[in-house]
Amino acid sequence: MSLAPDKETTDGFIQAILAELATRLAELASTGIEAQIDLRSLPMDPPKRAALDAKLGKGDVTATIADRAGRTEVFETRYAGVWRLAHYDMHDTLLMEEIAIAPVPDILRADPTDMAEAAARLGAELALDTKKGHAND
Amino acid sequence: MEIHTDHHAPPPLTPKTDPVPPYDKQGDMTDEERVDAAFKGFVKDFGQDVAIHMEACIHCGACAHACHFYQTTEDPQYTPIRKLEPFRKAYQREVGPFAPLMRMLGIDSRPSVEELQEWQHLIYDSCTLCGRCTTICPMGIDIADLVKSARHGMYDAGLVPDRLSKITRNAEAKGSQFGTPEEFIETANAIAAAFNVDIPINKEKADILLTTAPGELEGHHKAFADAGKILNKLGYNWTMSSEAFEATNFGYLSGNRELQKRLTTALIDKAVEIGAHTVLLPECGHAYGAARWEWNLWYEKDVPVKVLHMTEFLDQEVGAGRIKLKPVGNTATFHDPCQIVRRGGLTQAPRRLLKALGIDLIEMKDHGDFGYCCGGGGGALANVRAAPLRHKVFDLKRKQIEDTGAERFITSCGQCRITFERGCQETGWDHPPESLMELVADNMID
Amino acid sequence: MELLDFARGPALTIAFAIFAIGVAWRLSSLLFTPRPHRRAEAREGTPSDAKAFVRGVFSRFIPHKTYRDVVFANHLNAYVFHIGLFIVVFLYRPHILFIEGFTGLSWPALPNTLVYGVGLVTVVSLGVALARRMTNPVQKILTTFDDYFSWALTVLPVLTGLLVVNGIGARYETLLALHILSVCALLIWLPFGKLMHTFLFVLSRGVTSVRLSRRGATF
Amino acid sequence: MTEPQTVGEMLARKGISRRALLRYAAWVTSIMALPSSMTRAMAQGIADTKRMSVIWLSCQECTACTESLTRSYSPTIDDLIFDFISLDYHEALQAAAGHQAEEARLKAMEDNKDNYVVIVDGSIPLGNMGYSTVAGHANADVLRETAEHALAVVAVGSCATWGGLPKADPNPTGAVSVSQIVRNTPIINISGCPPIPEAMTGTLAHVLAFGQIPELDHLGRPRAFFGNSIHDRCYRRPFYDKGLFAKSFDDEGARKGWCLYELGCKGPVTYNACATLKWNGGASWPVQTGHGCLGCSEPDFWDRGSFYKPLPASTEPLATPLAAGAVAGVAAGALASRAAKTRREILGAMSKPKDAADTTDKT
Repeated sequence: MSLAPDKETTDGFIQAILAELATRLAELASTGIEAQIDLRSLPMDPPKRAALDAKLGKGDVTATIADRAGRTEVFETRYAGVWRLAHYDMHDTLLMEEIAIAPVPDILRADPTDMAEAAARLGAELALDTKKGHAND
Repeated sequence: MEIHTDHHAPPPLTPKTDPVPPYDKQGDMTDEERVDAAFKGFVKDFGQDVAIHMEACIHCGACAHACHFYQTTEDPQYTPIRKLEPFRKAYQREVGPFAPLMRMLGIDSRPSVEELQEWQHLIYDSCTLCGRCTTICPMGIDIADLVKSARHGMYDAGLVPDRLSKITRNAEAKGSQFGTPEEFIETANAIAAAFNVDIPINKEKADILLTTAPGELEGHHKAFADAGKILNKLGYNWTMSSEAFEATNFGYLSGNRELQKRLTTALIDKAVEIGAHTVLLPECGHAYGAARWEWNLWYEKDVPVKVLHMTEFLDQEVGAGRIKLKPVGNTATFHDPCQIVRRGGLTQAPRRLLKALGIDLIEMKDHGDFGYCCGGGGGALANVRAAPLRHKVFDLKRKQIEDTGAERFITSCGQCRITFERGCQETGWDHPPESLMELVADNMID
Repeated sequence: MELLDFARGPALTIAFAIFAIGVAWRLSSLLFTPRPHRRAEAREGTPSDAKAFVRGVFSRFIPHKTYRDVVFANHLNAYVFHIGLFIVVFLYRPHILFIEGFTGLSWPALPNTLVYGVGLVTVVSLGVALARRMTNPVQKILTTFDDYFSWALTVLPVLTGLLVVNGIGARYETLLALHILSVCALLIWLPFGKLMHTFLFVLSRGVTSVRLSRRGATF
Repeated sequence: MTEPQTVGEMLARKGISRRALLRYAAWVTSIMALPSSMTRAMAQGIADTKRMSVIWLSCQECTACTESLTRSYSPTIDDLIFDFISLDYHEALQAAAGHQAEEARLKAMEDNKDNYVVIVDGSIPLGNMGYSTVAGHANADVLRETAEHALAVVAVGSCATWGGLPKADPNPTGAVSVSQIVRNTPIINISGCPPIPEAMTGTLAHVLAFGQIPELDHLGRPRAFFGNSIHDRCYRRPFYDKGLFAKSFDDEGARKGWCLYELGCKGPVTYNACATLKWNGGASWPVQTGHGCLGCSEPDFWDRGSFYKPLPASTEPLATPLAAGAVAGVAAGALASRAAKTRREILGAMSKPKDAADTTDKT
């Protein structure tokens, strides 16, 4: 099967995404407004995707989120504040990819609820340890 | 003997200054009777060709661009196919796609009497049956033939221009609009004597029955005499008949089918009676249309008679070497009579004759099958009411003739000649056409 | 039942039946109509009636040079939309599939995008024809309801077809249904109005050509 | 320990972080074509809501819709939905049986009045109520009763949405769709035979997160999944535009992956998300396997002529009306012209115009 798109379309398409990124990034820098681009819903074939990735490159930060329900790979691109995210389900099937324009992608930040739960858990664990310690005295 | 200059006796009854009535009426039928008669008259003609043509029009209007009446006036009412409007309505009611539905619902869409009266001007005054529109129609509709059919219903309804009607009645009464057999013999003998030609009349047996037109008896005497001169020269056994001398057919022009039949069968039957193999028609256009191409309407089977136009006859004789001609020299242009050329198929015959006469033919811009009508065909010449319009059309033709710069102007139809002569009178233009036959007669080598 | 199902099924069946009945009825009633009389014997050396008929049908495709100037623009435009209609109807892949569906006949198609272009040109050309009909005094005086109605029924399928392929105005299946229904309307009307010239031009040119050819005149 | 009140609490209890919920929300937002900026709102919405009570009614069905939803071959992120809802009644999935099961349904209706969701698969027979019953109750009656105080009814699969295969001509059971039974409760139609699992879960997640029905098309289907035709989103579309078509299933064009339009593909008139979501966890979809779309998500797709007849072809044989019409037309023409001839003869015989000459010629 041959569905090779012609070069110009590829270039035009990539150009459009990059232009959008530049606008959003400038907006982020000046106003702090974050944005996302859903790559799944953009019609991109593998060559186009590769071209986009090549252009964005890889920056300083790489992170992996792994939990019971799946996995998310995050890395910052060559452009600070521009992040690439790839979400996988628990069977490593790619669910979707997106570009986040943010100081830190939302998903990397610890959620207050999770933090509260963690604090509670930590407190409980400490209490338990103290109790154990006393018992050992 | 009185010799009229007006070839169509009697002279006009109404002076030219009288306002031209919008239409004429004959008879004392009620309006309803007229509509009914017209409708039935139309319906009688709804044969296959008519049916096909009534269905095929796409209303493109191209025909207007071929019609001299539209071209000179730019009045869209003269668009040829529109002249058939009442005829078309009758067709739609009788055989059109919705005819059964209309009859079922009792819708009477027949043309009204007002419409028929209005259309009289279009069917008679502004159509010369020249058939030029037929040659432009992308659907190939023979509009000229349909207008001729439409005249049948108009005649039956008594809605014919008076002048045309009177000539027709004259012809009905006497067998010729010229006059009685006795008057013919008197005039023929007078011309024969004047031109010193032997004109045999009423021979019991002859091979060729020569016929004539009132125009020759009344004005173009030389043409009448020259026909005899040529036949005598060729040594044929020929005759004219006091009962069948009239080639002109006003039944054909006015829409009187009965008269058309009577005039045509008179010629054919007389020829059969005297054992003639040929009816020779004079230089007359519609005579050719009526006798050569419509005689079959009245006969169940073929008759042992050929109908020849004078031009056709001369072409044959010259071609066979029986007539030898001395060269005339000169340049000339030729006016193609519609009924002989475009509608008669004799496009080359007159050209061959001109060549045999050594004449250098300069064609008009529009010539041959696409030449313009003189403006007087189809009964328009006899229809005094149509004169103003006719003169406009004449102008168009005149310009084309002048543009050739030819020394001579020749034609082969007496009716066309008279139209041009009238035009000359009217406009002071001094260029009347010569008769092709007379030219042949004048230049025969003994 | 949805509109498209109605269009693809009963509507087309009814339209085809009426079209066939209408055309066959109109043509056969013309062909069965007797000639009122015999023909005058032909001039010697003229072509046979059959030959004259065929020659007449083809000779009228091009106007005689005498008239070429006066009818040029009008004829050119007529040619544009007639050829355009022909291409759109018979050389567009889906239409060939449609015809193949009930005849089993198939032939090569033109690329779709080319046919879309032709469709657009056809609509414009029909628009020009209408504008001329509404402004030219000669055509105006000849125009009847049939002319406008036939025009509308001719332009509608092309227009709806263009809407279908471009997805303008409604959902695809609705547009397709309207497109098919507009074709049904065209087929139903065709035998009863001026559109019948699709078939009648053959007879009309033919009979006049025979009449004049027998006389030795040119048609 | 207290019972978890919200989905968020429940997830936390299970050790599933908010990050996982955020990932899920990002995915649902994406497949529902909502703006990416709504991801957080959706995650928050789901976390804050109580588990929703869901009653699943099966009528004349084949269980393929359930199969599609549960995708028994492997659990995925979609299984999360089962954490978000409380499936209080499902004949095929629930452990309870008999009276116990029916009581569970009535209890769920009682406890969650005006707040539960009813999912229906299968069509409802009206021809004879006995054709399909549960615990002695006709499907129609159970559906009416259950739907009356529901927040919404979700009709899944083409049987529940349009009447489905059971309704195919001649419809022996008098099958009808949910919308012909349920009158006063909002209905969401998720058609397909079976529907795409993501279309079902995505819709439920939307209802759960926002407490409202997503935007629907004119047939009551979520626009997010049924807004585009298969043809619009098909990867073979460029071949259609270029006029490159497979003419048979094994020709050169078929091997090259050309458009299947001429082989009867109903993609242009079929609205579904197959081309973008695909099937079996994104593995493939019908057109990708080399077979044209059957149009299974559209009403009465089985009654619309052969699956292999190209879309422009008529569904009825047109050669017959053409031929029959032509014969009838010729006969009519012959009769008409005969009648016309007779009429002309009658008219001709009657047509004796008065002789105009006799009355006016005074000259």
